Amino acid sequence: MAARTFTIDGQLISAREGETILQAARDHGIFIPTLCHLDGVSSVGACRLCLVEIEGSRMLRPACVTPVVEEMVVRTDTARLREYRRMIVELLFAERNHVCAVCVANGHCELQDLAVTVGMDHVRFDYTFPYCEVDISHPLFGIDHNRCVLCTRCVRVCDEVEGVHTWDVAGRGTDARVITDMRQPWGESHSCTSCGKCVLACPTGAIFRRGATVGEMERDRNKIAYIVAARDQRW
Amino acid sequence: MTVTRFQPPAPDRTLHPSGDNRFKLLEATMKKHQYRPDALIEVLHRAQELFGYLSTDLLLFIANSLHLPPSRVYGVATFYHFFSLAPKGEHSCVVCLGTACYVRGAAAILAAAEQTLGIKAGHTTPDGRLSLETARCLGACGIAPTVVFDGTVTGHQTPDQVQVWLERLKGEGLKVAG
Amino acid sequence: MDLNELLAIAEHENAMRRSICIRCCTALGCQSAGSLSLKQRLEEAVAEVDRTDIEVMGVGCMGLCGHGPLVRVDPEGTLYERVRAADASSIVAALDGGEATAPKGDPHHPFFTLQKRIVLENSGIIDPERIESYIAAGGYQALYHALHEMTPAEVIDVVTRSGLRGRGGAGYPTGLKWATVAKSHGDRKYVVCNADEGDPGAFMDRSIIESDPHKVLEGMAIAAYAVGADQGYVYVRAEYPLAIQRLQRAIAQARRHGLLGAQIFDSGFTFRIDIRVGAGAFVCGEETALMASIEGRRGQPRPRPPYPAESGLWGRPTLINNVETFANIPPIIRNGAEWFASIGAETSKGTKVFALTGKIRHTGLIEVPMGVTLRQIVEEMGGGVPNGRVKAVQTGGPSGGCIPATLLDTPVDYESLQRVGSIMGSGGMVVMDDATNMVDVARFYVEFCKDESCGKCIPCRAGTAQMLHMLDLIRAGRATAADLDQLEQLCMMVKETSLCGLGQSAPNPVLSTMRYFREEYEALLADRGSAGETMDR
Amino acid sequence: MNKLRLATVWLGGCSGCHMSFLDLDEWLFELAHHVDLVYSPLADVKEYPDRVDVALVEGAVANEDNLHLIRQVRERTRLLIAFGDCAVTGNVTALRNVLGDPETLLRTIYVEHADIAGQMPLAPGIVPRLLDRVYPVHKVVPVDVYLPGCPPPAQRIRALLEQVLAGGDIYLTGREMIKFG
Repeated sequence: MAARTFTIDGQLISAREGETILQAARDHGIFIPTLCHLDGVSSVGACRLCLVEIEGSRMLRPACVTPVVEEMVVRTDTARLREYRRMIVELLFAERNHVCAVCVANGHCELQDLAVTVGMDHVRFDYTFPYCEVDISHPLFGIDHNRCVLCTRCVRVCDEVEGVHTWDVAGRGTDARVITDMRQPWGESHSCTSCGKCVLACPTGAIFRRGATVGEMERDRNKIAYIVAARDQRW
Repeated sequence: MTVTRFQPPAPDRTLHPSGDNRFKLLEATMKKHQYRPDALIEVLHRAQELFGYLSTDLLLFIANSLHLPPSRVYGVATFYHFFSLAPKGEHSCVVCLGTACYVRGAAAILAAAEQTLGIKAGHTTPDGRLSLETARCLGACGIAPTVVFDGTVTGHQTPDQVQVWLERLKGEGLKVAG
Repeated sequence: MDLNELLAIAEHENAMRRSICIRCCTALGCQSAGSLSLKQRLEEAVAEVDRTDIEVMGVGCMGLCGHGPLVRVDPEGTLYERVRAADASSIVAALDGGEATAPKGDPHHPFFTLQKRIVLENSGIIDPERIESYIAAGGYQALYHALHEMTPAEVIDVVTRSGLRGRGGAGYPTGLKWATVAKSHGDRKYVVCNADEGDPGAFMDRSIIESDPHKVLEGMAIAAYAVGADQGYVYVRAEYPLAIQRLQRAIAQARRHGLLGAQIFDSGFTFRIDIRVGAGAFVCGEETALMASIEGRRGQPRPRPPYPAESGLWGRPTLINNVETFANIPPIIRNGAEWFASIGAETSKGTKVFALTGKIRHTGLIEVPMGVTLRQIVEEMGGGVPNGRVKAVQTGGPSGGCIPATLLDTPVDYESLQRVGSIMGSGGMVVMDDATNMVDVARFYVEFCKDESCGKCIPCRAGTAQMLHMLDLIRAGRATAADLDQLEQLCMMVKETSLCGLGQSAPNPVLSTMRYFREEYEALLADRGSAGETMDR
Repeated sequence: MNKLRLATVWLGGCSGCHMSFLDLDEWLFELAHHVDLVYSPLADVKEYPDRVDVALVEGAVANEDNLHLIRQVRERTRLLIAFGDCAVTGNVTALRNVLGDPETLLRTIYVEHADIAGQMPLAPGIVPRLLDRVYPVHKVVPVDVYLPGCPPPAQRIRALLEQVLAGGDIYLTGREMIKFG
């Protein structure tokens, strides 16, 4: 495959044709924040945290789905991007009830980490305090919609890796919720295989293993990429 | 390689083979579209037309027929405003809240309608007789503000017209609680 | 079907015409005011006087919807407004020197005389329910011409040189889009007509389809020939049942006449059109969301590139244009690129159809050459605001902005409208008078966008919700100057980071009203620190 | 040398932040060289004094007493520090906002969910009235510095206070300083 040479933040980088800016940046140790991206499943460009500036382009581009182009000049860390990323993270914290102190994922949460990354010491927007349900009808797992950021990683991993499509999104806008089957309690879902991949995929404390208490919900997200790689290499 | 998607076992399909003719009509629509998954929205339109609303069982029936995961069908049905997962009233009053209607006082009409009917927009009276809804724009802006009474678009409306409509329905024998 | 047969249909249709034609509008606006029973009464009245030189024809929109039902008696062109069924016999009697009881309209009013009708050339003239009526007006000749006398490349060249730009809002050059689709490789290609006219306050597309559906189909067929597509979809809103019905009828008629389907005009060109009915989602006006909806999925947009021209419906090259764009195609092919390019403004060629509504004397549908000023439209054609003054003109719907009265001399073209903080949009033009509160207007649009946000990307989903909340704080007198600045920053963020056009333009109504009517926001602000006061209750 | 006049304030919170402050152990002696503690739940001062240099405010604004006090604090303090997650975000204290206004909330908890003889708690003049909802401090008065954490670890508090004592701009960044929870 042809190589592409371009710069990220002034650093000269060579990448394979068809590679995304995000992949190329990570290969070279350049950090770009992400949330809806998950190695092993398709990218949707929805969280907008990986937006980067590309010289000559008026629009900001999501690094996770934008392929590299020869001689492109990418900037990942400008004042504008930093401010926008912080605002996006603040919007998420204000949108639902993310109370780190009493969350199973405290200390192992991608949203919490993002807040640190973007320098969020407080949220300037008003919190909305919506009423959200907690579903612990499944014998092994639970879902707390208070913590859900609608990244759809569970939807994609269930569809693309497990191949079941138990999860989808119902409703729209701020009313959107991830659902199982006909929005019945998870435990009553006919299609769920209880494989637990959605638990691995979830970036926050939304989908968790039952029995985990505050701060205990750790997971190995590399497993998803491992499963995908292992499967791709088989006959 | 063709992949056949795992289909979860359907719950009791007690209502389908019951001889309800509407299912046959729905089947005909799906057949016309060769049971293609991309016809889902067309099929949902037809189902709502036949049944008045989309019940969980009906959605499951469609999911199974089109070989789609239930959550996907549910996700689509709840994405679009046009689809209703709950029964609607026998009579309906739809107040257009498009810009042209808004500028010409649609908000006052809606407020009057809510007061007259005693329900909030998007709801049905407890007796199931009347539904009050809002629309984003009917494209009848030239005759704004507009209200749709039982499917008939009427223009140049005023807040008291809802009362007039209700009186007419009562005159036609409709019993409305309260 | 060949050209001779087409001309024979036209000739036969013209021979059927009577010397006097009473045209009665049967588009949605007038139908809602009772024009169907009126038309029936007119037919009965004609039968009663037993005159074979008079006919009654149901036609599409005559434009002045606010004064409907409209009836025009041709050839002298007498216009009657607000006609009731009871007026029918007097209108017929007036042809014999009697006095009609319906109020007369003025066909020489600027509302009519300042128009330049290309897209609407047949609106209010032909019977939209009969293909013969369209053919008699020269319909489908452009398609014949394209298929038999032009190569696809030549068609694209004509469209490119005409300077036509997309009428859906963004104004992307149509020829360029076509050329991209034509160049793209795929085992199949699609042509999609976007009739998901979601902008509240806009009804151009509905009116075009209701008044002249075949013109849109002909435009689509020419486009399909040019780009190499064999399947078309019209994606139309469920809120437009009459338009859907007329489209269905038109497609069936065209198919029967061999103008759609296999081997059109005995050429090797095959093109089918199916209707896809939307289900109430504004975001489906965005092309990637629209395609998702056609595929039977949630109408959620996806990042571009890849553009639909390269990877659209089912991953194949797809051309998406809106109704008005397609309706411009047959006249361009018929009259040539130079003709079209000679109309309009420097960077915006041709005409634009606007739905003129709001606090204005004459509401309805107009088609004007690009480059006329807002003042001409609002004051001359629209007759200004009854009992008041124009405060602002809103163009572009929820994606557009409010243009203050001081800028009424702005010419209507893509660039000028953008410069003053609005957009051309699809053609909604809502006039607001000085009784209108602009903060309320901004809130109205933001609430709309919040309700219509699909929820996929965070800036639009959560950002519009916060914008709405902050506007409510302002309106409740609970916001400070700092909050106003924060709202402005939030707007900029949502504009620059949202995934699709809905989110990217959702802040426009706020930003434009803040720009021109900031004092209305400031008048509502609380003093610093007093925001807490309301907590005491 | 002029000592800084330091206050610590306890609004709607669990006092865990104060506990964490006490976890500074012997460093508190060091601190005492530089500050006078002029107001604190740990000290017996009834009225919030004037001319306070630095205030560490724990807890969210949940009731009328909190509201009254935080306004006094703001008026009389140069550097107001939102101290801990409740002050910064509302945190656990604000969880009640999900359940609605105070009337509904109290009815749900003390009447509907009561085991026996449920009744609305009413003690005018003794128990302060709840505000319509719980607010983080910066939604009521301007805040100068935010110190997240539930509670902020002692070392984080120390790092902040060292910056305060050093004068100059205060700049908190990184996982050690601004991680919530």
